[in-house]
Amino acid sequence: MSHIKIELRKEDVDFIKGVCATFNNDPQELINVLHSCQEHFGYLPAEVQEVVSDGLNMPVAKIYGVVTFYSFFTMTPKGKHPISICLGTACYVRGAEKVLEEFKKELGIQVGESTKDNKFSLSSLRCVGACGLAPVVLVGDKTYGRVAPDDVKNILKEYE
Amino acid sequence: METIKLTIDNKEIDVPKGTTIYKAAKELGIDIPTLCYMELHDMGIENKPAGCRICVAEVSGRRTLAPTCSTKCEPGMVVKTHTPRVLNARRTVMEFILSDHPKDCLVCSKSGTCELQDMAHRLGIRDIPGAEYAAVSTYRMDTSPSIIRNLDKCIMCRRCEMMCNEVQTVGAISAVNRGFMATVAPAFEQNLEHSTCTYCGQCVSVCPTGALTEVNHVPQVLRALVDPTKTVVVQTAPAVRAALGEEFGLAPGTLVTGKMTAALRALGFDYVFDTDFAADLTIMEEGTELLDRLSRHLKGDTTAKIPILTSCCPGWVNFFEEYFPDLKDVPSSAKSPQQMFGAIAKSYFADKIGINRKDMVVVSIMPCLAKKYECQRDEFSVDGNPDVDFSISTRELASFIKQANIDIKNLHDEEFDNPLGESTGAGVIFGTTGGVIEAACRTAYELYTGKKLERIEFTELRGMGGVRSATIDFDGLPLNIGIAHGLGNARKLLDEVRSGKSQFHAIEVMACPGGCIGGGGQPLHHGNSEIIKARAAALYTEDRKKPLRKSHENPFIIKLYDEFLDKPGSEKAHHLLHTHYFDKKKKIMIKK
Amino acid sequence: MSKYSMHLLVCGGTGCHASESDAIVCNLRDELEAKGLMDTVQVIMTGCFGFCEKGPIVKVMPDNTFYVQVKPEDAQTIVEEHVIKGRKVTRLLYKDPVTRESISDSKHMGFFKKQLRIVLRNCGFINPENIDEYIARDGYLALGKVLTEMTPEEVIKEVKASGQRGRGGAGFSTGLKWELARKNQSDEKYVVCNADEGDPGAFMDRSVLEGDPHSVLEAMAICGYSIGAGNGLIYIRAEYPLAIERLKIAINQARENGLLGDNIFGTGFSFDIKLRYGAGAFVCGEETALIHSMEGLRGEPTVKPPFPAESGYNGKPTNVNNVETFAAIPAIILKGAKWFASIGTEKSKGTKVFALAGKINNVGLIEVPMGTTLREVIFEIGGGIRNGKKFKGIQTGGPSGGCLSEKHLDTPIDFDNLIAAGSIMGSGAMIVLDEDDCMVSMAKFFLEFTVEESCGKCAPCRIGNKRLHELLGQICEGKGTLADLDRLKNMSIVIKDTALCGLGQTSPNPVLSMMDNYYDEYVAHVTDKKCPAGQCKSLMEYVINPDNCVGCTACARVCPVNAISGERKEVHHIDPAICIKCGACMEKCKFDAIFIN
Amino acid sequence: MSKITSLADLKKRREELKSGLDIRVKAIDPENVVQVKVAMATCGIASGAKTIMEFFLEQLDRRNIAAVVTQTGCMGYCYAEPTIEVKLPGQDPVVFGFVDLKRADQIIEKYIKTGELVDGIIPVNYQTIDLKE
Repeated sequence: MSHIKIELRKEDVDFIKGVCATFNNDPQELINVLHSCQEHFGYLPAEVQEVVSDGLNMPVAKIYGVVTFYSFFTMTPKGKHPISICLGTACYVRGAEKVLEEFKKELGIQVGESTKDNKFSLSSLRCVGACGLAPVVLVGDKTYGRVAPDDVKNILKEYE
Repeated sequence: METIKLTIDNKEIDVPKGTTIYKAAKELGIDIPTLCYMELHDMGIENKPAGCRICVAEVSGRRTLAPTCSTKCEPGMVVKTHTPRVLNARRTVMEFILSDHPKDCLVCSKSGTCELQDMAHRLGIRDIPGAEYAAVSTYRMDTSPSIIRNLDKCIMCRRCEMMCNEVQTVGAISAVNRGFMATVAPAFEQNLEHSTCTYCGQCVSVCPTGALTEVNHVPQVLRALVDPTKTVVVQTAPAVRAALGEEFGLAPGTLVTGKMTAALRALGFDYVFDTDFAADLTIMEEGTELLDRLSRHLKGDTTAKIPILTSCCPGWVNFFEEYFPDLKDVPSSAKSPQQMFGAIAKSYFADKIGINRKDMVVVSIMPCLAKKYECQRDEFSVDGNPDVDFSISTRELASFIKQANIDIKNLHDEEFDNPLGESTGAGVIFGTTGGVIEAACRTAYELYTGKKLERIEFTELRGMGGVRSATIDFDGLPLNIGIAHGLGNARKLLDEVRSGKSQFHAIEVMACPGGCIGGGGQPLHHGNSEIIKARAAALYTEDRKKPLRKSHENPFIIKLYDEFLDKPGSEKAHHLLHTHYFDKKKKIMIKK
Repeated sequence: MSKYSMHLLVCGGTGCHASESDAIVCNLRDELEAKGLMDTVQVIMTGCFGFCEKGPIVKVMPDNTFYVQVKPEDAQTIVEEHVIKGRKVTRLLYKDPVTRESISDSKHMGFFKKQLRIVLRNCGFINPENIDEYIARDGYLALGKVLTEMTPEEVIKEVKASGQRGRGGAGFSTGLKWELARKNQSDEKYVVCNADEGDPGAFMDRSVLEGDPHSVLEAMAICGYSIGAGNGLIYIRAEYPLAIERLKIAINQARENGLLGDNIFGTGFSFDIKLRYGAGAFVCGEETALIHSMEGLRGEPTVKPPFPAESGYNGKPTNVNNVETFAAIPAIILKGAKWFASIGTEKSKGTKVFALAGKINNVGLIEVPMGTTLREVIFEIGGGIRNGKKFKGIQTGGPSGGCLSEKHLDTPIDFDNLIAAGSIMGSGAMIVLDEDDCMVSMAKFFLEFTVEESCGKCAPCRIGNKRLHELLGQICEGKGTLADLDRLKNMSIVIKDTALCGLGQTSPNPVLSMMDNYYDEYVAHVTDKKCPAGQCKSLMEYVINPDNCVGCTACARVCPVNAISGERKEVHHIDPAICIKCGACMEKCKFDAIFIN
Repeated sequence: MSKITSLADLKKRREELKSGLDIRVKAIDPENVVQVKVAMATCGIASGAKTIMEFFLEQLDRRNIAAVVTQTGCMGYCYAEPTIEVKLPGQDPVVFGFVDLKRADQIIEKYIKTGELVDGIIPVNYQTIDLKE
């Protein structure tokens, strides 16, 4: 039985309900709804999923099942500057793993984690399609190409 | 009907178009092994995600092996189910599955009834290569009032997910995560207790492994039995007697009422009573409520809620509290037989034998897992002392009997104790879909018309259809009855009630497919719906053998009202035998 | 209308976009504005030119000058020198990696010489955000022809006759697929474009959508007319924001022009297209999984049959083709099946787009006729292996494909030849590997991808691939045995044979093909405990050559775990039991005294 | 923007729009069209090369001649400015000097259309197609 109380600000609830309404409260539009919510909140906490469940009239377990299926969706907030290292094949054979290791070392965090001050978070992704620039690192919207482990410090410096 | 000719293992067969290879093979006596496939034929329930890949076979013209459970027969198909290629594939896949499964079979509660264990044995697996470095997916254990989830043992057959979502429409669990960490869990992988779970236990009843099991209350019962200060009273639900024998190798549908009574006595229970007695009592209260609402309704009283819904089934109660809280004054306010029994045992009967209710322990033997949750509800206790202390399932009882080395098959039949052991045939049929409403009709008819019921059996109310309806002639008043078993079917009727379109005067709902005989606490049916049908037949047989078959004729019921309760629906009856429901729908709170 | 005498095409593909090609456009326009040349010189941002290795690219028309690795600050030079004075900016020209000579006209670059652009006909040529340019290139003419001159059956016949096979992976005949969808009667049918290009190292679909979105829209409408569908859906990765943006613009422009929507060309045929977003699941490239994802569900595949043509989106007949397949359709209709069928090999017609990446000089997007050999692709178009290393293998078809070796270099590329060689066409990713790549580690890398992307529905993929990955890890660490190689093979064969969908059925391909082609390397790992490519850390041993060591102690001081001992001015020694193979000592040593054994 | 309501409509629109892409289309294969290069260095511009270039652009189009008109740097014939180089498909390039509007018209009408040589040809002593190909 449900004992959890979900607490959200009214405008957040209204926003989510509004998103559901734009998609006609149609459960088939779940993924589009989740995209909109993640864009707005930066991540998809349990509370948001509960409201979506209410809006689309579908079990929250199913929503969680979808959120955990797709790697694009996250339930943890990203850092102010999310860092993604492409580990697609082209980047991998051109040394992306070493770049990733360097980021881990410099930031002291693992993939999927954020720094304590929530400034940086680290994730890996598969192919952004800029294979000519391999290895590729994304910080927020900015793309860094042909990154070598030695460049990592300088990249981070830009955000200090 | 169009038929298809094909060859399976060099044997030709004609099957109707649309038949799967798996079923066609079965017709030929070829039992293809499978772990995820499951069908309850008569209830239209089928699980075939084609995920375990154990049932694969070679099919002519196909590059890869085909899952027979979900591959339809085609004309001229040549199927081979046991070539070296198939056997090697099956064994290797089985090794994969076992490599991601705990190896604690010896102490697993499913040991002996585990389909995975059986399959390992059947395929002759003697070794799990690479086990020394193979990662095993592990998850947090979760114990709710009724169900234990140990997902380390989940093999992703998805049967539970199918039961919870498609059959029951409860939606408490879903496949979550991806790849190696995929499993079936409630939202946010919280405890089941925090989900919309109704504890119907249908997930448990289909789980092939030890991933989903009931909470075992036998140790607590044992502790009560050895405590000399406690008087331990046991009640047994109708569906138990029709299924318990299966755990001891008896054919499905073998009635073991007398042997069960003897075994319970041998286990040391002080009084062995029958929930059927409380079922008769339920009919008195619920039937009275029905007639009251009906007559007010017929007089044009719009406050009289019609249809009335039965309320014996705790899974069903949990369901409408969660999904239809707006309709919570529609179901009958009568408690379930388990709780009526507890309330009477700890008042009327405790007084009678002169003990304090605190010194009495009431144990129920139930085909049900939701009963474990029900007896723990706050409203069913007095000063913290529950009316029913422990509810154990048919399976737990069987295990208890085995532990106590009681040879139940060779026990002599014994009778229930009095006064709470006497019941009519009406109480017996409570255990099957349609039974409660048939019992109610037997009594309501006579009370309403004042005439004697000539034809006791309302066969039009029986059967295994998921949603059934019948009109009973109450001496000129056509009474429209609806019946649903399985919560998904119940939802259909409830939606009609909500929208005001329901044509029924009374609706019986049981959460489990087949009713209590198919309950979550029953011996596992392993996808054989014949077993469930045999149990139903057994209950109708017991009913037929009873000298009294209408609840209001039960002499001990009559005596109970005379001595204690006054009359059905009296203030005292209301206090002890009726309840109220709660809105349990999740609320979204606005942060201030 | 002003008459431009010169066009400056700037690549706006994701790769170049990431390298600030939009700033180049701005700067060029500013410069032209300053020089008063806005009326005579037009700056156009196009889709991908394909030559991603040297992006961002600026192409000057009409003299076809091809500038590479242009920076925003180069805009001034281009305008002042080339536009005004007509002098090519030599330093921005492409230099042949072998002859070191500058080449100005892209036609003369090895990269473009062997290419034949059908699918990419408009990529890097037109402004994808302007429907007029597409129309000027005969856009929507095929749709017009189909709607006014052909019956649906005739269209299907034509597509069948062209011999085109689905470019998404399996290579099923496009025309046959359409025919199946047409045959199934239903009140509603759907045309779905699979733009969920999840294959790492593949970006051809994205490039088409970014560079020529209308060709896909037009083809979907043609398909809709043929199978009797009025609704189109494009399932596109959310990771492709630029492609999504351009698609949205294209759909709107097509609607405004009456080329999508009700009563197209006044023929009574109506067709509209909606976008659905993927959310990062490789398995959604499988059509049944894709359909479930579009329905808002977990993208888990289901058993086929029933095929989507029978029961697809919302249970209705659905035709799913990928971007590249669609993009060729207008050309097939306009130029005819015969023309298309004249290109390619006997069973694989037309051209195929490949994303060439890895240890190769010219990373980029190429389109070649089916039947081109791997050698031509790698050494002529691709410009050979980077840094003068030796070619070792080429992984085609992404993680689902196989790795082909030296002996396959002269194999003409087509669907059947690749399968026969133990790989697949897949979506067309080609990753070139050189002598430094360890074939056990590569197999492990691909399996890691599959393990991460497995949906978890069927046991062989969910658990089996995990086991394959673990066992490859054991071998990389020197813990494998010869018997393990047999197990590796058996597990791979069984996974291929039993997995539910295409993802699982192809996931062992890298292992199987690499074991086939580089068996000795696998044996070296398990019997000699050696990694011939020097990639597997556990199998490496750092050793000090006593002849070179002068005892400077630099290595000992830099070693983080104190594994190096030795007196000053005496030969040092590395204790392999302590060494963590970080390589710091080797980097520090000025005397080349440390080497890997 | 008006809707396209018929195939004829689309074809009409295509014809209108086609010229916008002309430069690019011809550039794909300049060997098959007439290539005109106008020397547009300082001295060329000073002696009116810009007018000549615009004339070629406009007139070649008007007279339906598939051609590519580009500018190039100083050809080294400063004495003969404005100079232009014309290359007909499959032929060697020919350089004309002292090109005024009248001579430009002659070049189009005679040399480009019929291949007949006109006055003002400068003997070519170097290749203008720059750099190495």
